Amino acid sequence: MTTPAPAPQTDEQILEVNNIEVIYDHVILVLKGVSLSVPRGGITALLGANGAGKTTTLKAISNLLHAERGEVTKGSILFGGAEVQNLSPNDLVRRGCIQVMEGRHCFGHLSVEDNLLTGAFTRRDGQTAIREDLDLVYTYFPRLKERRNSQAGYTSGGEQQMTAIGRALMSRPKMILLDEPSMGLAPQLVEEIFEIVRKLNEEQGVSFLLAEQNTNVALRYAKYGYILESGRVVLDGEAKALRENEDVKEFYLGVGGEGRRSFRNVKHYKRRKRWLS
Amino acid sequence: MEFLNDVLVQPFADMAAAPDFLLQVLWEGLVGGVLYALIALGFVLIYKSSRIFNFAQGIMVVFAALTLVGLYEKGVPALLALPLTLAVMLVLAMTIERVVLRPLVNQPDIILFMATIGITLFLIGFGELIFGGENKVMITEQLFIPTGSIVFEPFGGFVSIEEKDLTAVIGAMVLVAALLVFLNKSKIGRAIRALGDDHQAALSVGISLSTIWVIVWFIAGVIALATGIVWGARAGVSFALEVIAFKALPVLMLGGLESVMGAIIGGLAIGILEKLFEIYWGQPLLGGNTEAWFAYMLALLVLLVRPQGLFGEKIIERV
Amino acid sequence: MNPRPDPGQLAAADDGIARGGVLLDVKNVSLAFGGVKAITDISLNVLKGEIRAIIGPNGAGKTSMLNVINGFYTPQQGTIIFRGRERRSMKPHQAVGQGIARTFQNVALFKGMSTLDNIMAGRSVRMKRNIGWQMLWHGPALREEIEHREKVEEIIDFLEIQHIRRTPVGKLPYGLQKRVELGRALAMEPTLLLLDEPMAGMNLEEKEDMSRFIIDVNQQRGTTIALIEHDMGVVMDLSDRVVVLDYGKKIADGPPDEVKNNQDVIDAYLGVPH
Amino acid sequence: MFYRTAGQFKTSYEADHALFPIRQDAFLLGVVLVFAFIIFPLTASEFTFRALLIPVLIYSLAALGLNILTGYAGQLSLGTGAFMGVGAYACYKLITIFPEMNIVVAIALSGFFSAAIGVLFGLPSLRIKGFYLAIATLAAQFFLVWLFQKWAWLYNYNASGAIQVPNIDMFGITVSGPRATAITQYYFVLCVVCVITFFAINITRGRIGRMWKAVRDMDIAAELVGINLMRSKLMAFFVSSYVVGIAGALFVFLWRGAAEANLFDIPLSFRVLFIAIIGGLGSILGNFLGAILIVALPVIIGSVPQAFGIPLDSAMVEHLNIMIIGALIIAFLIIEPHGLARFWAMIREKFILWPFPH
Amino acid sequence: QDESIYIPNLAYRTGPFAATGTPLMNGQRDYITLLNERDGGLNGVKLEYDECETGYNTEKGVECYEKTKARAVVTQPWSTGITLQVLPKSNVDKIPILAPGYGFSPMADGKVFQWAYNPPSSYWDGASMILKNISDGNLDSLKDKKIAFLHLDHPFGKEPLPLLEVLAEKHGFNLVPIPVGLTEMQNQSAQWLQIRRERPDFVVMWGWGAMNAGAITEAVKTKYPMDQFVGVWWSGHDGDLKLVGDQGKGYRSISWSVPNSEAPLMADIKKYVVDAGKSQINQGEGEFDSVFYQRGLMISVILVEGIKAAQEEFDVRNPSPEQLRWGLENINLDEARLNELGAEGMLVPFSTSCADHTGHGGGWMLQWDGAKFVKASDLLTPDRAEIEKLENEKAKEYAEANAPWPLNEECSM
Ligand SMILES: Nc1ncnc2c1ncn2[C@@H]1O[C@H](COP(=O)(O)OP(=O)(O)OP(=O)(O)O)[C@@H](O)[C@H]1O
Ligand SMILES: Nc1ncnc2c1ncn2[C@@H]1O[C@H](COP(=O)(O)OP(=O)(O)OP(=O)(O)O)[C@@H](O)[C@H]1O
Ligand SMILES: [Mg+2]
Ligand SMILES: [Mg+2]
Repeated sequence: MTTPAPAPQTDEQILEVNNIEVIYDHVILVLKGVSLSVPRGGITALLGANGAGKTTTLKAISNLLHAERGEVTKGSILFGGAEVQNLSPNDLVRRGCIQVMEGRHCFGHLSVEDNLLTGAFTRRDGQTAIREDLDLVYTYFPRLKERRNSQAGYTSGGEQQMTAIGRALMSRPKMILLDEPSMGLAPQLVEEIFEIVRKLNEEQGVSFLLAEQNTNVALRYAKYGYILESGRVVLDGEAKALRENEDVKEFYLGVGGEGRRSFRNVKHYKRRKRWLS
Repeated sequence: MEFLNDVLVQPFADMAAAPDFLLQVLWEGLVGGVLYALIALGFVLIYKSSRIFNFAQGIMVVFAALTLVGLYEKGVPALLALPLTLAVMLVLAMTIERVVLRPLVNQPDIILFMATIGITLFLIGFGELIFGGENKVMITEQLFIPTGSIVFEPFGGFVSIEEKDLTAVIGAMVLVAALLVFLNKSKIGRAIRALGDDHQAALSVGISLSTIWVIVWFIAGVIALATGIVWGARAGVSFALEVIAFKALPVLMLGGLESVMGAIIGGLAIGILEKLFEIYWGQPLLGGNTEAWFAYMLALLVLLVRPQGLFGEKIIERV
Repeated sequence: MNPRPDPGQLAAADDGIARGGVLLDVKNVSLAFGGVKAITDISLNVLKGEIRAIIGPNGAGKTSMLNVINGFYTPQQGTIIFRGRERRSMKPHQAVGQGIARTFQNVALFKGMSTLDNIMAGRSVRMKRNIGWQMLWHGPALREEIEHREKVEEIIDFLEIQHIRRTPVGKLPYGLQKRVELGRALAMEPTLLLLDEPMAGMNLEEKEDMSRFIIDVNQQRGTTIALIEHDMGVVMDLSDRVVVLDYGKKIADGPPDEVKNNQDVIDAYLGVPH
Repeated sequence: MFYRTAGQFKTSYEADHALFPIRQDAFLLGVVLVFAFIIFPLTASEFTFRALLIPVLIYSLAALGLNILTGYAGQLSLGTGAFMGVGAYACYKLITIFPEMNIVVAIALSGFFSAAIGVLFGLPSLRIKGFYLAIATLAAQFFLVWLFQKWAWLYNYNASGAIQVPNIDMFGITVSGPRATAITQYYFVLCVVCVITFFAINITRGRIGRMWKAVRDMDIAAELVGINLMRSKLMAFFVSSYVVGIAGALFVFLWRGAAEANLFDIPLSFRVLFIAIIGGLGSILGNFLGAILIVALPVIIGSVPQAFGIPLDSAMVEHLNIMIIGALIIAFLIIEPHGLARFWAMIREKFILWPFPH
Repeated sequence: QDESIYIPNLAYRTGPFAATGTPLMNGQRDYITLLNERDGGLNGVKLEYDECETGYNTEKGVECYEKTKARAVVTQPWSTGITLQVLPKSNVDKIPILAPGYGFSPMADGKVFQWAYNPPSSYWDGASMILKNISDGNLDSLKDKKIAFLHLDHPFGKEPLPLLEVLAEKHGFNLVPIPVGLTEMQNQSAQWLQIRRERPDFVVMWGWGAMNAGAITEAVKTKYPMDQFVGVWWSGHDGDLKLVGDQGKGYRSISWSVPNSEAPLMADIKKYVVDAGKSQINQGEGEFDSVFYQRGLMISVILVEGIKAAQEEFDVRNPSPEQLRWGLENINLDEARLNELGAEGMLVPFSTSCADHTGHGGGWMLQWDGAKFVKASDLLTPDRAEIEKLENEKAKEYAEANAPWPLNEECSM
């Protein structure tokens, strides 16, 4: 098992996760010691197969596990240098760390615009500032502006995803935990969303922790990446290095020796247990 | 034939024959309706913010009223007892949030519903332990609620309107208007509506469940107190009041579980219609006591046409 | 209560449509929700034995299209001809009776039930021992149960989900849930299988697995498949023909290569050419 | 430990479909049955029969009926009490109109009356869902209780408005009425409950049970996999109300001996609902565990202060009782929202895995 | 073997009927306490009074019955519903049921109901006395008058209906039964609208618990003349009338007991029980002087009188339930005996016999004077002729419906 690289200087890291263990329902051990860190102003990707524990890691960070009868039993989590395991989710949002949950989770009965406004719940800087940010979100996602008065429950999957991201932006976060933003989005939109991520990162210095299945895109935008397999970090490194890694190429990017494999010709490989852990 | 006459003609003939009596019936229905609406309001608020079907609303009414009267009987001046009671309701809201709701976050609706029945039982036991079971007199006069009655004499008969009922009607209107503004215009109002849709998502955007729930349960407590004062002024305060929770349920069905407007309109409609039905059809034809079920049947019929009630949120069904 | 579909009708093949004939013909269908026009006057067909892809930007009306095909939505206009029979509206369970099965964009499994039960539920229509026999269990009901269980086990083997047979599906990771959902649809032995984003949220490996299942179903069982997918690699590799929707309108229809290079499609959907 | 699954392999689907895939479960059931059929009757006092054993069985049956509807088919009902009433009044009418009728037959038939009424009030479930449906079932609750009160024919025009169970013999033994002994009634109830439970287990694990669960978990999806919603919902109402009706008939004929309309009012419905939920929705075993808890608890709590010689007056005891029950309900829901059955399953799981955790 | 006599009481101090139940239970309890404190028990045997809480709930009541019956000498079911449940069992369990002033009126027939007692007056007696009083002794004067019968929709409330129907038929008055459902006790506006519409000449009330208070407040609101409004003895609770105070002036209630705080018995109660801190009464509210508290005392007086009779007849310290049955059939609480007990005028004098389990002592009208109930009539007695016919008829019906039902042929009039 590859141990994660020793974490660099603490004040550089906006988020640090040290060796956490998560148990659901008192019995199901899901994370078996995960450590990772996100530098201030960085974009870090968290990759891994289904069920590897990406979502669990993000929820552990944002303290949303309680509602699912899960708990962090070991390890520590530091955000902006301070321990945050015992904070409530809203304290964390107030400190600037917000999660965009997997699978959209919009407020179905609220209009798209009200959905966005709920994102500003923790803000104290007045109506005009909030209005300005709303307009900003609308410039990022023009489609939302068109549907601003529809009930979110009736909008399409992609529109809901945009709403969820837009809603997070409304809290003016320092750091966004983005869980599978590309799921179910049209290719064009995937690019757009990642472009927005890049823009926010560059223009406003927002840090990102991205959990993604779409390794290809994720590694193009992220600077650093961690690969998670059944609750453990099995590989990490600079995005560029990961892209060059043979295993990553083979199993995550789908490029074998002779370029991209066709989905039509896939054979049934037994490819479990590749990284000896 | 005679049957048709009894059902379709005679009742209306009776109404026309004694218009003053009809007016009185309508007024009684209206007052009853306002009370139902008030209880329903408490339900709606809590349902909206947590999808909890708070069965304990009925007992909260009793509890609030008993606390008020109990404090007064212990020698606390009425005008001090009122804020003290509010404080008690706040403590109650906080306790419920801490002990019951927080550990049950994200559980299925029915579990939370059961939990509120648990709360109901607890409060019944607790309340009787402290206040005893006897019927108490509401401290109407001490709270400066007028107690006289106004008598009109239209159509050669008379219609008598209790001043305290009138106060209740006006008070309820004000309360509702305030609530509507609060829910639709304020940030907390929006958060309350968001919470109802998705607890997790609400948590993730930084809405504090605990705070909102305490606020909501406290408001429900205030509404309960208002209901308790009004209803207690009519019939005294005792644990027999707890059954009024059941009068509010059809109102909710009719008006829609999440709608403040619905609670009001549903309450008034049910109050008036059930009284008319009881007086002009129920008593002469069915042996009376139809109020026990009329509202439910009416609401059921409405639901068959609109499954989410008149003003409820449409159930979103997508795949 | 309507009678159960008769078994002859359920048997997959044998409806006189040859491979390559028109199995499903959607004609001039329009669907609107209040002011939102989800589908505007779209016609498309699905040939027997092919894999047909439906793509388009988010909110284009793809899911709505599937919903129209299997009877969940009733279009305001247009007709649908399936296996030579025309209809505009029917109940979803009747569509199943005619041989249409589907999976869902947001997994719609029966969360409290095990994998096995979920897939068995897919066979409910085909089981017919009444409540009397069920009460006694031993005898005909058990025999029937075992008979169907064998079929279901075949599917479980095929999808390689033996190890989660007894796990409540609510606890499964997303990828496996999608697979179970496919299994449930297969258990219905459909003539036409509708897949709504079967690979969303999967990593490459799982996409490859899923692709293989889809191809196998199509080739070995001869099931016609219509699928919605956003991964262009998958769409291009698997499908025989692709239809592109945009804001409820059809903007292109044809073989993958042709569609891929269509400028409208690039503008509306792909962004950069792939 | 006891729960060793090692060495127990299934060689056919038939074996896999057996009621107890694990041998120890069958053994455990055997033990429980021996207790129920032999040990309890030998040792129990009349008070135990009447205040504990018989009510536990009858309430279990009622909860089983409700559980079919709510736990399996997902349709929340708050009107169980009234449906029990239908069974009871139907049985009363049958017995008084046909005094020669065997009581078993009368009870079995009376279930059909409540089943029919159940289906009637189940019709709205095709359109109405969730809590709206729950409140709608209250319409049945209030209407039926009102009817029991107003329709004098139902109680044979008794002045008191109550029904009174006459002495009824079966094979020369009095099974019902004031002369029946507690032990006969106990055996009678026990047999009925066993038979119905057996049927219920079979129905819920087969095709119909699956359909119900599918409707419960996601009715749209159920419809889209070809399940006829109307059919399965109404069938759930039918079967559930049938069982509840039987429970109602037993309630009055084999236990209470007399009943007035108010007996079938809301508190009864709620008590049955509590049993089903505390026991565990969607579980057969849970009903029994729940009934034991809800029926036995007050009896036990009530006798604790006495046992310790604490001089509390009865009102105080009752107040504390209500408070404790309320608090316990909340506590149980928090500890295990899925009920005692799940609790038991977890313990069992631990035994199976023992001594290796995780 | 017990050195004390175990007297269970199926009491209710909780629930919607607690308001009226509590003072009665307090009274019952305090009389027993008095005997134990002052006299060291009854003929030297301690009395063990034990309450089992029913909340006026029939189911709980039966549970209490089962729980206490092993040691009990008597059953005090305290609700017509519970009485009806335990009545059929009395022949099997052989424990006498004592239901003073409630229960099933035909229980008067001791031949049929060997184990049940409802002295000193039954509901039918009560109904008859009320009619007699409002018609000034001549029921025919009620001809064409309208009498509304406002009652709890419960076995208790329905009890007098058969008699009232017979009398209405016979004397030509117009009976309008108005039921009040358990859920509507506190909000009777529909019932009182009906009363306003029907304009009855009299309203007769069979109410209990929260229903009384509800009715009286509504009556005030509807401006129904209070002096035409009469209730049964359970509808004459001071607490209910205090809600309306002065406005309830003129309301009457028939009663077979009258509070008399001046009586020597009351002085003893005060001295040995209340002031000794052994009572649960709410002194601040004036419960000591209330009708219900003092009636509760009288109920225990009746029971103790029965036990005493049994002790003396069979010469035992601790009579068995069957011996108590004899005792209850041989109560003789005449005026002299009442005086001897220090309870002058607090209870109607009566005596029971094997055939007559009620005694039919009659009653007085109590009237609310704005602050308390005062005696407002001479002793009234029921019209036995009509009642007896009906009693026999209904008792026979009951026995037939519950066949095999043993009759006590030994009794003769
Ligand atoms: N509430 C829960 N209770 C029990 N187990 C859970 C719960 N949530 C997740 N799990 C289990 O934890 C493991 C990790 O799940 P997680 O959702 O974190 O994976 P993921 O990497 O985000 O996968 P995906 O790509 O499918 O989103 C899975 O095996 C899952 O079954
Ligand atoms: N039941 C409904 N009520 C109202 N509007 C609806 C409903 N179903 C779909 N819509 C609207 O119809 C449009 C098409 O939706 P649809 O779900 O078919 O999109 P899609 O092509 O599947 O998109 P995606 O790729 O994001 O899933 C959307 O704008 C959506 O808001
Ligand atoms: Mg995830
Ligand atoms: Mg879609």
